Amino acid sequence: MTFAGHYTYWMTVVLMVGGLYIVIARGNLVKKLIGLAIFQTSVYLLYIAPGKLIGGTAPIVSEAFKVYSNPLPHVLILTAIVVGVATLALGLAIAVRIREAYGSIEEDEILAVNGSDEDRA
Amino acid sequence: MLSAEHLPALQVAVPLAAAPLIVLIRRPGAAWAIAAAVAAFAFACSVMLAWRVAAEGVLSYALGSWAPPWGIEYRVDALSAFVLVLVASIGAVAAIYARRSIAAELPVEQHYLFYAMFSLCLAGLLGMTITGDAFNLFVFMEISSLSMYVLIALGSHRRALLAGFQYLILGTIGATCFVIGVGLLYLSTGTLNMADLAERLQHVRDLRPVLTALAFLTVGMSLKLALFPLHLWLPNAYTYAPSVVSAFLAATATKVAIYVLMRFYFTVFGERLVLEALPMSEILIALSVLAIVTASLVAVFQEDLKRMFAYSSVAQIGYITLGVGLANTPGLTAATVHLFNHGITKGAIFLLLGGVAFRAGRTGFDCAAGLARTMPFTAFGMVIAGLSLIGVPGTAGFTSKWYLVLGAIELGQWWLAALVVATSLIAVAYVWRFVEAAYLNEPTAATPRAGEAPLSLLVPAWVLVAACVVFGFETSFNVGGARAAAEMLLGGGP
Amino acid sequence: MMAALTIAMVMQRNLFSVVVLSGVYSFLMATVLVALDAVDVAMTEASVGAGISTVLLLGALYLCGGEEAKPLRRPFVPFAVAIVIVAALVYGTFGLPAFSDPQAPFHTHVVPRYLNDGPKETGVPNVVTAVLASYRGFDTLGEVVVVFTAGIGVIALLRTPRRRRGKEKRE
Amino acid sequence: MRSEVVLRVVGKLLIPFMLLFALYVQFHGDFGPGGGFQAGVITAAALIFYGLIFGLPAARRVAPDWLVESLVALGVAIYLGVGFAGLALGGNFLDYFVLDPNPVEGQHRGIFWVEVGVLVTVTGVMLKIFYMFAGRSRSGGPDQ
Amino acid sequence: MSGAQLIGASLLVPTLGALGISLAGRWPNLRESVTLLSAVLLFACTTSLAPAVLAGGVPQLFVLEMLPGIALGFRVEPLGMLFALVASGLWIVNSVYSIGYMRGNDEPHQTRFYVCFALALAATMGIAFSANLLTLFLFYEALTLVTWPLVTHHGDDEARSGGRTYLGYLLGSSIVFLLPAVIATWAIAGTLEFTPGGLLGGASSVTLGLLLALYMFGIGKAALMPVHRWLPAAMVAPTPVSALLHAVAVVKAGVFAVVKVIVYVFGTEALSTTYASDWLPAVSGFTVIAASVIALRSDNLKRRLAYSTVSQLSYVVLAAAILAPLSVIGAALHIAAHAVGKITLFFAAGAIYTAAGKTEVSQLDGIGRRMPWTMGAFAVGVLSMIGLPPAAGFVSKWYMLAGALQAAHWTAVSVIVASTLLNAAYFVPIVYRAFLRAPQGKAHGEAPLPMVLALVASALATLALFFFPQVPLALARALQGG
Repeated sequence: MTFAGHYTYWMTVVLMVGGLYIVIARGNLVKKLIGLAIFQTSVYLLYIAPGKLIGGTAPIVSEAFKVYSNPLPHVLILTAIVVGVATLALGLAIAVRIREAYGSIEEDEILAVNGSDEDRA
Repeated sequence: MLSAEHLPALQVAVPLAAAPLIVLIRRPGAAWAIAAAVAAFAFACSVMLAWRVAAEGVLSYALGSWAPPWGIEYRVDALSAFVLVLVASIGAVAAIYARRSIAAELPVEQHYLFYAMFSLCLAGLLGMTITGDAFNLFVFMEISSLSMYVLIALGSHRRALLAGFQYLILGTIGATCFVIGVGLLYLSTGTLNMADLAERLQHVRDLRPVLTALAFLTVGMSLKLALFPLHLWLPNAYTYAPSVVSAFLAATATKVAIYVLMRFYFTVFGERLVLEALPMSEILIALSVLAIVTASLVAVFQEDLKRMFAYSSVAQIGYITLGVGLANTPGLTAATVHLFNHGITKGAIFLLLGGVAFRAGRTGFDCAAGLARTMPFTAFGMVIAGLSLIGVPGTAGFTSKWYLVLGAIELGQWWLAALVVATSLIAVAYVWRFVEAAYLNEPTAATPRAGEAPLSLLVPAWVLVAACVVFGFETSFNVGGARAAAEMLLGGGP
Repeated sequence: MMAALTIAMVMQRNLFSVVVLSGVYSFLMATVLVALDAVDVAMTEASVGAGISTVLLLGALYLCGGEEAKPLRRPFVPFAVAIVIVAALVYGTFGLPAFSDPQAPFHTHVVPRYLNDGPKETGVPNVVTAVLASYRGFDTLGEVVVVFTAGIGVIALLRTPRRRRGKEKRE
Repeated sequence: MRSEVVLRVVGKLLIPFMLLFALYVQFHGDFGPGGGFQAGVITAAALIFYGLIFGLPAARRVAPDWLVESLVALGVAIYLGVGFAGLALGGNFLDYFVLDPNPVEGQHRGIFWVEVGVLVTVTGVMLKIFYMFAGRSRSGGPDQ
Repeated sequence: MSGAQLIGASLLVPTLGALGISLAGRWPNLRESVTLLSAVLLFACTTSLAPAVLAGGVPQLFVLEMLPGIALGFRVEPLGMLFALVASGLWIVNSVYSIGYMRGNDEPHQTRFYVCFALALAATMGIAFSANLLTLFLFYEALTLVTWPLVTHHGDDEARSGGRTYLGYLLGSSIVFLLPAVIATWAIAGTLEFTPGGLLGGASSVTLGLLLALYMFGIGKAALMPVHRWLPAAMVAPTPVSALLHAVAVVKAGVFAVVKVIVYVFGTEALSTTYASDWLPAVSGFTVIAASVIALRSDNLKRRLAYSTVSQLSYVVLAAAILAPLSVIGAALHIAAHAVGKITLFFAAGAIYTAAGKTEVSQLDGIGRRMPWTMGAFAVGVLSMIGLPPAAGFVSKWYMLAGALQAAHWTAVSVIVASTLLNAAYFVPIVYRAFLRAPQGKAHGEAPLPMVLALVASALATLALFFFPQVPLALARALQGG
C-alpha cells in the first residue's frame, strides 16, 4: 500500500478525469473528441502499467531473458487503440458533416439553430 | 462440412462476412439481397441454437480451438439463446423491410454502404450476446456501436447528424467505462473469460476493486441501455434515424445492453456482490421508477410520433430494469420476457411509423389525424401494438406486466405493484392520444393521403404486430424461455 | 508522466495547438509505454496517436475552422463528475496489487501459459503477436472489423452528393 | 519553388524506404515488435505522404478509389477466409492447427495470413479516410 | 353438437359475424341481414347449450395455456348460462331495433357500429362462459375496448369526452384494482379457476376484505359508487348502444362478474364467516338510494334511465353481498329481469327521440296518445323497474327481499323498500304525463316499425319472465346448489 505502488494508477485517474472533463465541459465538437481520445488513452495505462515487472523485458521470448512483462494487456490495448482511432475518425467525419449542415461546430450554436427550426416549424 | 457444432461461430461470422462481400460487390440490389439472406440465415441459426440449448443445455465453443480461458469462448445458454432469437428475428424483419424504406430515404449511392453497416451492426449485437469473454464483448460492442452511430447519422434530417454525434460521445464514454470495469476485473482476477471470472471472483480477497468495477460496468452499460438519467441520447437518435434503423435500434440495441448488464450482474458477479455488497437492487429500482414515471409523462406531450414512442421506450426500459432490480425469479422472468415483448412491440410500432414516414415524409403528430381513414392497416396495427404497450390482456405486453407485478408482490412491495399498474395508465394516455387522433379526427393537410403503405413495408410490420398478439396467447416460447433464463441466472453461473 | 499530465491539463486553448499538443501527448505516452515494456503498443500509439490521429484532426480542423469559443457551460457539473470518478477509482485501486508485484493474480493465472508455451505452440517468439493473432485471434478479427466499420462509415458519411444537401428537410 | 523541389526529391527518396520498413515491420512482427496493424499504418502513411507532396490527384492515380475501397473489404475477407478455412478443414472457426499437417506450421501460416489481412484493411481504411477528408472543400461536398 | 363445440361456436359466431359485416359493409341490406343472421345463430347456440346445463352438466372448453398454469378456458355454469341466454336473446331484439334506429336517424359509420356490436357480443359470451379469472379479465378488457368506438360513435367533442370518461373509468379501474386483485389471488391461491365454495380458503379476514374491495371497485362495469360516472357519460352514444351498455352486455357483465367473484372466488359461506364483506351492503345500499335520488332530480330521460340503472345494479351487488341463498338467487334473477325491463325503457326513449325528437321528461306530455305502443311498453318496463307484478322485476325483488329477511339484514330490507318507493317516484310521473296530460307540439306518429316491434317484443319478454320464470329460476337455483 505504498504511494509508489499505486502511483501509476493515480496517474491514470488524473488523465482520465482530465479527458472526461474536456468532453463534458467543452461545447466544441472537435475538442470533445480530443477529450474523448485522452479519456481512452488513460485506460491504456490502467491496463499496461500493472503488467510491468521491474527487471522484466518486452514479452519477446528468447534465451537471453527469464522475466517478461505481461503480454495480455498489450494485446488488449492494441485493440483498444484501434477502436479509439476508429471512433475518432467517425466522430470527425460526423463533425465535418455537422459543420456543413449548420455552419458551426459549437454545440450551443447548433442547438440555437435547431431552436430556430422549432420556431419555424 | 459445417456441422451443427459450429453454429455458434456461424451465427456471428456469417453476418460479419456479409459486410465485406457487400462492399466488394457494391450493387444496391445485390447488397440488399445479401443482407436479407444473411439476416434470415442468422435467424434460422439462432432458432436452431435455442432449440439445441433447450435440448442439451449450455453450448461452449472454443474459437481457434484454444481452450478457455486462454482462448476466446462462445457460450450459449438459456438467456443468450433467448436474446439471440430476439435480435436475429428483428434483424431479419428489418432487413426485408429496409428495401423500400431505404430506397425512399437514402440516395442510391449510399445503399450498399447502409446494408454493409446494417450487417455489421447485426453481427456486432449477435457477437455481444453470444460471447463468453468480457473483452471480446467490448470489441463487438464497438462494432455494433460504430455502425449504429453511422446508421443514425445517415438520417435524412440534418439533426440526425447531431443525434449521431451525441450518441457517439455518450456511447464511447459508456464503452470506455465498460473497459475500465473489465480492466479492474482483470487486474484482480487475471482472467477475461466470464465463467472463469465468476469462479475466481468468489475467492478475491480485497473487494474494493471489484466493487469499483461493478460501478463502472453499471454506469457504462446504463449509458448504452439509456437508463433514466443517462437516456439523453435516445430520443434524438430514435427520432431522426432512418425509420428502419429506429425500429432495429429500439428493438435490439438497448435490449442487448440490458442483457449484458444482467449477464454481468448474475453470472459474473453473482448476487453476493451485486445485491449484498452494494445496494444495487435499491438503486436500480429507484432509477427505474423514475424512468417509468417521468419518461411516460414526457411521452404524453410529444409533438412527434417517433419521439413520443422513443420516450415510451425509455419508460419501458425502466420496466425491464425494474424487473432486474427485483432480482427474484418472477422479476427476472418479467425482465427477460419484457426484453422480448417490448422488442417486438416497439419494432412493430417503428416499422409502422416508417410506413407513415414513407407516405408523409415526416412523423409529426399531426400526421396521425384521420390516419385510420387514409392508412387503415397502419393505424390498426398501431392500435394493437399500442395495446401491447399498455399491457392489455391478450397482447404480449400483458405477460410482462403480469410477472412484474407478481415479482413485486412476492417481495411484498405492494407499492411497486401499484406503481407498475398505475403507470400503465399513462401509457393508455399517450396511446389513446394517437387512437383518438387517428380514428376520430378528420384527415388534415398533414395527413398522408397517398394511401396505405406499400405491402413490402406493411407485411414485415404486420408480422411483428401479429407476434404481439400471438405471444399474448401462446406464451410457451417467451415465458418458457425467460423462466428458464431467470432460473439459470439465479441458480448461479451458467 | 507528469509531463503527460500537465499537457492533458494545459489543453484548453486554440484548437490547432490542442491538436499539436495531443500529438506530443501521444509521443510521451508512447515513451512511457516503452518504459513499461509494451513495445508493440508504444509503436502503435506513436504511429496512430501521433501520426494518423493528428493528420485526421488537422484535416478536420481545415474543414471545420480552428477557433474554439469560450466554454459556456458552468463547470460545476463536470467537476462533480470528476470528483466522483477520482473517488471511485482511488478507492478501487487501493485494493489492487502494488506496482510490479510478481504474485499479482494477473501474473499468475492465464498469462504463464502464453509466456511458456506460446512460442512452442505457435512458433512465434513475440508473445504479443502470438496472443494477438492466435490465442485471441477473434478479438483481432473484431478489431479489423472495427477499422473496417470506421472506414465504411466515413465513406458513407462523407460521400454525399451535393444535390442531397439541398434536399435536406429543415422543418 | 525550391522548397517544393526539395520536398519532391526527399519524398521520392523516402517513400520507397518507408514502404520497405512497413514490409519489415509486417514480416518481422513474429520476432520483434510490430505486426500487420503497424505496418498498415506505415504503408498508409507513406502513400499519404506521397499524396501530400504530389497532390491528391497523383495519389489517386497511384491508388485509385475503387482499389482502396476494395482493399478495405479485401483485408477483412482474407481474415474471415482464414477463419472459414479452419472450419472447412474440420477445425473450429479460426482454427490454425488444421491449416497444415504440422500444427505449429499451421499456426505460423494462420498468423501470417491473418496479419496480411490486417495490413490490407488498415492500409485501405487509412488511405480512404485520408482521401475522404482531403477530398473535401471547406464549403462541403466532394469537389471533383 | 357437443357442449365444447357449442361454446366454441357461440364465441365464433359473433366474431365471424363481425368479419362478414365488415366485408358486407358496402351493401346495407346484406350487412343488416348478416347481423340478424349471426344474432339468431348465436341465440340458437346458447339455447341448445341450456338443456345440458339445466340437467346439471358442465360443458367445458380449454383452448391453450395463456400463462404457465393458467389456461384460456371456458366452463358453462348456471349463472353464465343465464347471462348468455339473456345477452344473446336481447341481441336479436336489439339488432332489429338498431336497424330501425340507425336508418331512422341515418347515423354515420354504420358498418363500424355493427362490427363493434358483434364483437361486443363475442366478448360478452367470453365473459359469460369464462372458466377462470384470467379469461374473465381478458374478455372484460376486450369488451371495454370494443365498446369504446360505440360510445364515441359521433366523434364530436362531446362524444370524445364521454369516451374518455368511459375508457378512463373502466380501463383505469380494471387495471389499477382488478388486475392486482387477480394477480394477488394467483399469488395466494395458486389457481384462478372458478370453484364453487371459493378458492381463497385460509386467507386472513383482512386480506379478504382488501381483495374484496379491490374486486368490487375494480369491476367498474358494476358501477358501484364512486366508479359509476362512466355510465351517464356514455349516454352520448346512440340509443341502441345505451341499450347494449345498460341491458345486454356491459353493466350486466359487471354485475355478473361481481356475483361470479363472490360466489366462485370468495364463496358465500367463506365470506359469511368473516367480517370481510360487511361494508359491502352499506356501500351498495348507499349507491341504490343515492342513484335513485339523482335520477329523481334529472329531467333528461336517458340520464334518468342511466341513474336508475346505477341503482338497479347495486340491487344485484347488494343482494349478492347479503350472502343469503335466496338473495343470491334474487341477484341472478335480477340480472335477467333488469335486462329485459331496462332495454324496453331505452328502446322507448329512443323511439320517442326518433319519432318526436324529444329528450326531456318535461316534454312528454300526452305522448302516450300519439305513441300508444311505445308508451305501453314503457309502462310495462316501469312496472318491472319498480318491482310490481305482472313484471319480471317483481320476481327478482321478491327473492331479494326474502333473502334479506332470511338473513335478518334490516339495512338491506329498508334499502329495498325505500328504493322501491323512489323508483315509483321517478318513473310513475312519466307514465302519468304520457297518458293523462294533453298532447302538445306538432303531431307525429309511432316510431319506425322495426323499433316498435323490438320494444313490444322486449316488453312481452318482461311479462313472460313473470309468468314463466321456470328456466331462469332453475338456473339460479342450480347456481346456489353448487
